[in-house]
Amino acid sequence: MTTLLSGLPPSLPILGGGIALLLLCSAWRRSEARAILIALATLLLAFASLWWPLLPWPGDPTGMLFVPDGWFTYIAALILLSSAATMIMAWRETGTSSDEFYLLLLLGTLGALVMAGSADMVIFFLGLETLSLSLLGLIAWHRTHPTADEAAIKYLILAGLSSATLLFGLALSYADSGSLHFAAPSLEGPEGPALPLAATALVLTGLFFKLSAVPFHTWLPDVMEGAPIPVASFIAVTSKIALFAALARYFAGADLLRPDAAGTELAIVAVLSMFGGNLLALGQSNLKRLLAGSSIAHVGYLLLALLSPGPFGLTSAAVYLAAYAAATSGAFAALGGASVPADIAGWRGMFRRRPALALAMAIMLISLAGIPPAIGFFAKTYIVIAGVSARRIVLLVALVASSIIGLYYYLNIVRAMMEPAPEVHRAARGTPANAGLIAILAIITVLAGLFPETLVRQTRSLLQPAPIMREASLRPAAPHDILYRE
Amino acid sequence: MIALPALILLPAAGGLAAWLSDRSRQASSLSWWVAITTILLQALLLLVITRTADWGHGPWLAHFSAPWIPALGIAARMDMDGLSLVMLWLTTLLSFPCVILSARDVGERPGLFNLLLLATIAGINGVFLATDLFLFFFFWELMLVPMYVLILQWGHEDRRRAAIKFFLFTQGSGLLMLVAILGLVILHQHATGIVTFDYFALADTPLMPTAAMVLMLGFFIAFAVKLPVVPLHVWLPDTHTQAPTAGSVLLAGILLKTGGYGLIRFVVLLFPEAATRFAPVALALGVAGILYGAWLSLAQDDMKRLIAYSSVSHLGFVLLGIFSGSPMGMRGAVVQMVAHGLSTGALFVIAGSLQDRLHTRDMRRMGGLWQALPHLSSVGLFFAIASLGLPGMGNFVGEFLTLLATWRVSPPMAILGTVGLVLSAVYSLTMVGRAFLGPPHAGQGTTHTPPPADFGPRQMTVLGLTMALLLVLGTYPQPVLDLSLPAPAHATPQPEGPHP
Amino acid sequence: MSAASPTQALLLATILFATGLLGVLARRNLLLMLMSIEIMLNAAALAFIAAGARWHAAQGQVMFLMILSLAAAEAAVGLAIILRLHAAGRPTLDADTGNRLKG
Amino acid sequence: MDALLLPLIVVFPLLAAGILFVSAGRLSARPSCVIGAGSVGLSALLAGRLATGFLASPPPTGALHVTLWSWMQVEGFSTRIAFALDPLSLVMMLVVTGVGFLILLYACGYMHDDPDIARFFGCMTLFVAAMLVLVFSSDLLSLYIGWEGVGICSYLLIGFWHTDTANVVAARKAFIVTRIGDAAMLCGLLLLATQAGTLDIAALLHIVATSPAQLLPTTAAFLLLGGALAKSAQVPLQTWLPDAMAGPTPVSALIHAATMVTAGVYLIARLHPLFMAVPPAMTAVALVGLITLLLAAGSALVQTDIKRILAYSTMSQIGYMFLALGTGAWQAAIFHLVTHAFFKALLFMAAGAVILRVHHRQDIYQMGGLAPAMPDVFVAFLAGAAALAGLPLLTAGFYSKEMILQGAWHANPLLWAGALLGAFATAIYIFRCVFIVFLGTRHTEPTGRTGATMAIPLACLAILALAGGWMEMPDTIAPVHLLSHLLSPLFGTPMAEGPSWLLWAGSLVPLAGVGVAWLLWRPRTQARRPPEDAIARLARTGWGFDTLYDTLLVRPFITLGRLNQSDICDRLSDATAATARAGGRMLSHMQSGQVRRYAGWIAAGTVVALCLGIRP
Repeated sequence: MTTLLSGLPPSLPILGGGIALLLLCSAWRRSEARAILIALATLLLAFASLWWPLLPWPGDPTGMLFVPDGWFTYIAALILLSSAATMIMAWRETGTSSDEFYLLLLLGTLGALVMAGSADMVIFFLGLETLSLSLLGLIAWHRTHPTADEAAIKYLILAGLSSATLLFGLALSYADSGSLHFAAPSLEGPEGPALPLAATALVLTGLFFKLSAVPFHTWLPDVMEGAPIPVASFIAVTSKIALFAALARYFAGADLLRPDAAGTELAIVAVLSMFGGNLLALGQSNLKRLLAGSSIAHVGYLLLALLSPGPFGLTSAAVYLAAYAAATSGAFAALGGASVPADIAGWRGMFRRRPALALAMAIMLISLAGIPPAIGFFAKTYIVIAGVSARRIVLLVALVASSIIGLYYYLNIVRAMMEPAPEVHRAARGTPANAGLIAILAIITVLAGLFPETLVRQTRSLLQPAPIMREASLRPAAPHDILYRE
Repeated sequence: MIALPALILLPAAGGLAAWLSDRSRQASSLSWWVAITTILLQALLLLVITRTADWGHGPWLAHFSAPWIPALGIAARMDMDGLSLVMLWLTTLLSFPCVILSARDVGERPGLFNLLLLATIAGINGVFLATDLFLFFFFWELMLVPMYVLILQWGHEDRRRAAIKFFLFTQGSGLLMLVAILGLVILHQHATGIVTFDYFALADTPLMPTAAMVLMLGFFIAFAVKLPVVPLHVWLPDTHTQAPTAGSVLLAGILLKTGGYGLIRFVVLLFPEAATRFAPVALALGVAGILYGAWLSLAQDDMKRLIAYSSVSHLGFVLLGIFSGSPMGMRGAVVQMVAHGLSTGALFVIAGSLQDRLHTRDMRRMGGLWQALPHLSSVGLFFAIASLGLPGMGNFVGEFLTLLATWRVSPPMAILGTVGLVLSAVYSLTMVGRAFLGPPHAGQGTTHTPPPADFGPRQMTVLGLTMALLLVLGTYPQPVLDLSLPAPAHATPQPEGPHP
Repeated sequence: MSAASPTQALLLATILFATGLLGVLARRNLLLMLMSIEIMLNAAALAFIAAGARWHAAQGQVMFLMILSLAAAEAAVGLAIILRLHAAGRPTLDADTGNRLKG
Repeated sequence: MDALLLPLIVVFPLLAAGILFVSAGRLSARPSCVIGAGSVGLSALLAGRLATGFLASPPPTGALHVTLWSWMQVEGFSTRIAFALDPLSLVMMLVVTGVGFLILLYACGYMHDDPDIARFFGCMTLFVAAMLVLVFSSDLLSLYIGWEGVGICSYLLIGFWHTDTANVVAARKAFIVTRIGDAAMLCGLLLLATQAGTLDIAALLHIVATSPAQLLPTTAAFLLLGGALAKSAQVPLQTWLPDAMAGPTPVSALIHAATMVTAGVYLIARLHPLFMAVPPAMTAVALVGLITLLLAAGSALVQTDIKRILAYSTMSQIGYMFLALGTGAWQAAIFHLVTHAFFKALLFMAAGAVILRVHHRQDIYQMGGLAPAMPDVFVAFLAGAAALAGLPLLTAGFYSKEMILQGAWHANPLLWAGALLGAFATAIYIFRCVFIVFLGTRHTEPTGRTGATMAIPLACLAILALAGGWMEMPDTIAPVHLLSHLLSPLFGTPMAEGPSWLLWAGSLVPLAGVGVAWLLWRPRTQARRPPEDAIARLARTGWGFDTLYDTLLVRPFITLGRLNQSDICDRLSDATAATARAGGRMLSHMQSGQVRRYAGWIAAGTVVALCLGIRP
């Protein structure tokens, strides 16, 4: 039992406790305010606990259920913060007596955390399904919305399909290696490569489905459109971060630079996602669907980082995840705060009607498009460094070409916001909490873009000692040494 | 020298101030005055920098460095050599017509207009100063955003298409350059183990010929889009045509010059061998630009499109000069850039003023404007003549030197280039003839019951000074020629220390 | 009749899985689609059992239990949503009709 | 002192131009005249002062050098704005300032009522300044400033009455055609600069003298010749000159008769060692001259517009100068340049005076019988016509043309014969003009009178057109060789004279021409209409060069440009964008909303992934 629990990060029991408390409170008296307070406090506590490992950790992941390494710490921090953002977005937006909403969110967060930290198939599966099932409830949240149910049933069927595929793959992997360790099976087994290859392919299908990489992405736009805005944000941000973390962990031991089947599939999916996501978004006028396309494309970029192991690979992915999380959450928060139909026509003239909101939205879009001074620019640069360093030429070309497509639709929204307003109707404003969230995210996006040093240093210090990182030690250049040498 | 970042921060801060001063809505022209003051201050600052520069200690005149993202070897490093100084002066000088002539007449939200204008200028200043490749790229991208908004907000009828086209072309090619920059950084890291974006360190990277060629092409394409080089010029006519007057002036006057500047600083100097091998192709592209631009220029009915295509033609000479492989060509290219900035900038002012007055850019609906607008027309005639490269004007010096440098490398190219001079006469005079001379167009006078107002003293002063500058540049270009040779990438500037 | 070898069991699981997948792809009734998914899940569970048998470990059976609970949970939620769909006025359980989210 | 005077001669007209332009129409006619004509008059005075000083005590090096400033100084090339006064530029200076002043004075009267007179004088003075720069420059590149400067002034002045589209088109044509030549000349400059590293004329000529091969002289000479041909309206770049008559008459007199069009002659004379080193170029110059003089004379024979007659005559006369240059008779060319400046300016101004008084009609068949109404103008025109025809002994044209004929005879008797034929035609067409315009029945009643500002220049030039030739006479008549002597430091001693019957031939042929003209166009009751056959029409339109160029070059160029107006490259980028949009639509199509379709995509993706594993 000690081995089982030795890796358990304290944040997980804290979240579990929070969930229990929330259950108790709702049973006693339903109150949205109390629910969100408890949920936020739980998240905060869990966040703080990331830096105090209660139990000593041996440092060797074999045979452990959890790996609370630097990668987990970083991902957990992102997950906790983004789900806190989701909660703030949801405040007063999800109808009355919505404390279950926060409960489900907490549950989903717990699932995401478990997934990100798991070293074992069972644990991973548990986390995945916790997240998946709580998402189901969240997607179908709006009882009156006819599309909510449609989105939920689509998600249910497709998620079930993908879960089954994933499980089958895990089973094959287990059959091949006899270990439930959550990692890509080695191809050098005694049975030949067929079984591990099939296992990897099936597992990847499951993971790609949740990540919504092309061609497993088809559910995402529909679900995002049908789900409430905070939930869409949760799917696009929290869930994807967790999934990407798990994917990275799955391939931690594999050499992705070798041209084998898994690497090829990853590369193909990356290219398809970049183009598919951006092209899909190009044709959309609904902003939620558009952001779905955008998030698909960003998965493609992240896969490029994953496929570029080396001194920059995971660090760049980490920075990119942060940039993506901030900008996407911000965009959804702005979408929620605007109280207009989430299509481009509704946002026309936003700069005249609500300049601050429009400015924030523009910042988020600029960040997503990778234009300075927002953090997205630096993050994309970082990923390109990684790609160049690993000589991923084809992927880089795809990134450049698809980014240009991306620019078009991001800027198209900005343009629509700058056009004269069709008519000035006083729409309801978002909550002050949401406004504060938007402001904070906008400021973070710009400030981090101007001064990314802290972020880089933080990610690097977190990822440096982790076994997941197979980086050559990176010597930071001391400019004053090299600039002035004769 | 702390003044270098100040050159970037000052316009940015001034822009913010102009924007804020517009909020009060007390005096509508307040933000305009703030903008003017900012530009004046910038000119003063540049004067101070020029005065206190480190003359006589090598080619680099001023230096600034501060850590920015040391984790990746990125520093906020700026260095100024003569080339940067010339370009900065050009920027500052052209800011005046932008602000004085066009920003004054902009309709709604002048504060925002001034903010965007000054922000673009700040970005351009940054581009001309940065010697850290990341910082350079940062500014390179940064200057596009306000420009995009300017075109989108104050542009003409087809502005949406033009703005997005502008943005996609420049940004897309910029991404290629980003990949090339990072490729260089990574190769440098492989060679030395050090990650740095420092221009001087990267210049020493040992490169295989193929790698150097590929990286050089990455840079070249980005700058070629900006310059622009045929066939990557297609964004330019649309953008110039649709942009507001100040936008056109900024675009033609300065923004295009960042392409030429980049070609000199980051293509020829960073990859000398690759650039030499590439030179024949570049020369051919330059000549193609000269001829194609001139040819299409003649076919246009839209006055701004005509000027835009003439820009394509003129900047072909810049490409010729840069890739002629001699200092003479480089100097000629710089003079050509300065002269083109002044003359074409002024032509855009004139075309913009005509559009304000006549509500059309179509030369089929102009004609005989000299009678109604003698001042405007005579100024237009002057700049048309300047742009056809009359000796005694700056353009001739640039064209002559670039052609002379080209002749040494390849006489046929130079001969084709001089054919471009003939064609430039054709389209310039055609423009003058169709717009200003001839009998008045039938539609005029009846549809515009009050006759359009001629240029007043404000416009005449600014444009007169521009004329004077062109004449001085044409007859006494030596100061610019002396300054314009870029400092070699290997001559590392002295760190800040004993001499301020 | 000898006991099935793990390989044979895996084969059976694969066939089951394919059947379930075909069911999802071919059936238009939502309920039947859900059932097909249950078949797929059970195929995975069977594969775990087979694998556990191969390695003589109990982990496969642990996983089987997990999958079972998941299948149950999914069926529950799925049925609830289908009920709500019905309540919301969707006339049939045909998955191909009445889709509003597309494009 | 002289070093200061030299630039001052240029500065005065330049300053005047600046003042006139900046005042931008606020000046009335009188101050404009005073500034315009006064500044050139001042220059003429200074020029006279300088000339007397130069003649009295020639500088030891043979030329007075003034370096103003260094223009461009870069690696491997440097050029200066530098002036030099040697005998050749001295002659040119006197012609430009002297004749220029007279013409400007005339213009004060001619343009008096034009509202844009300030602009007119601004352009005129600017032209004089540019022409002086051209003449003074001791560096080919600063010469090129003047070269292009006079071109642009010519453009501005031809299109001076810009409300008429025809004038604007003519101006543009003039500039563009000369620009084609200028481009060739620029290529020549580039070549020389590349080979020599400098464009200083003295340095270049020094290289020509020591190691001519270094300069690739053949190419250089032909390229420079291209510039000279266009500027001087020689075949095949002559088509602009007749159209250039759209400008006001003083402009035609100054630019398109006396000064600018002779710049090509000046250039070749200035660089004569280079041309002498290339015999083919010399032959080309001579042939071009001969062809032009014959073609232009033929055209002049059938023109009906008085100014076009004079324009073709100018082309023809410059053809003579080119013939002289090509035969190495440098002094003859310059001599003819000077006398031509006198008599052609006179002819233009007299024609202008006529035109002014017959209500701006220019068709000679609408005039007629004007001699009694304006005897003074008639006399002036007659003097000019006599000089142009080269009537023996009395006129300047006789002596200069005689010298050219001598040179041609020495080079090749065929050239001489051609030139003589030209002289015959010259006499015919100019006296045809005289007889039709001034004699016979009157078709238009003249009004007004010719004022003093116009009459005085006419008188001065009439005297010069007659007496100006006495500075240089054949030995057979009187051994006067003032001009040859002055120019001999540059060109060496002129060649010996040919047999005396040459002189007789040269004297009698013009007289015969006048006789023929009298026979054909003497005053009758019925004025002869111009011939209307095909050759006449061809000759009237300048032998079809215009049509040829129009169909071969101009139209295809413009048509193709129009076809590509929207830029084929642009369409390519649009196509890319359309492809992206189509891709977007395709992907939207993939989002059909059918959950089974979605599951199918997932399954398909999985199958493909599985197949990827099988591949190796």
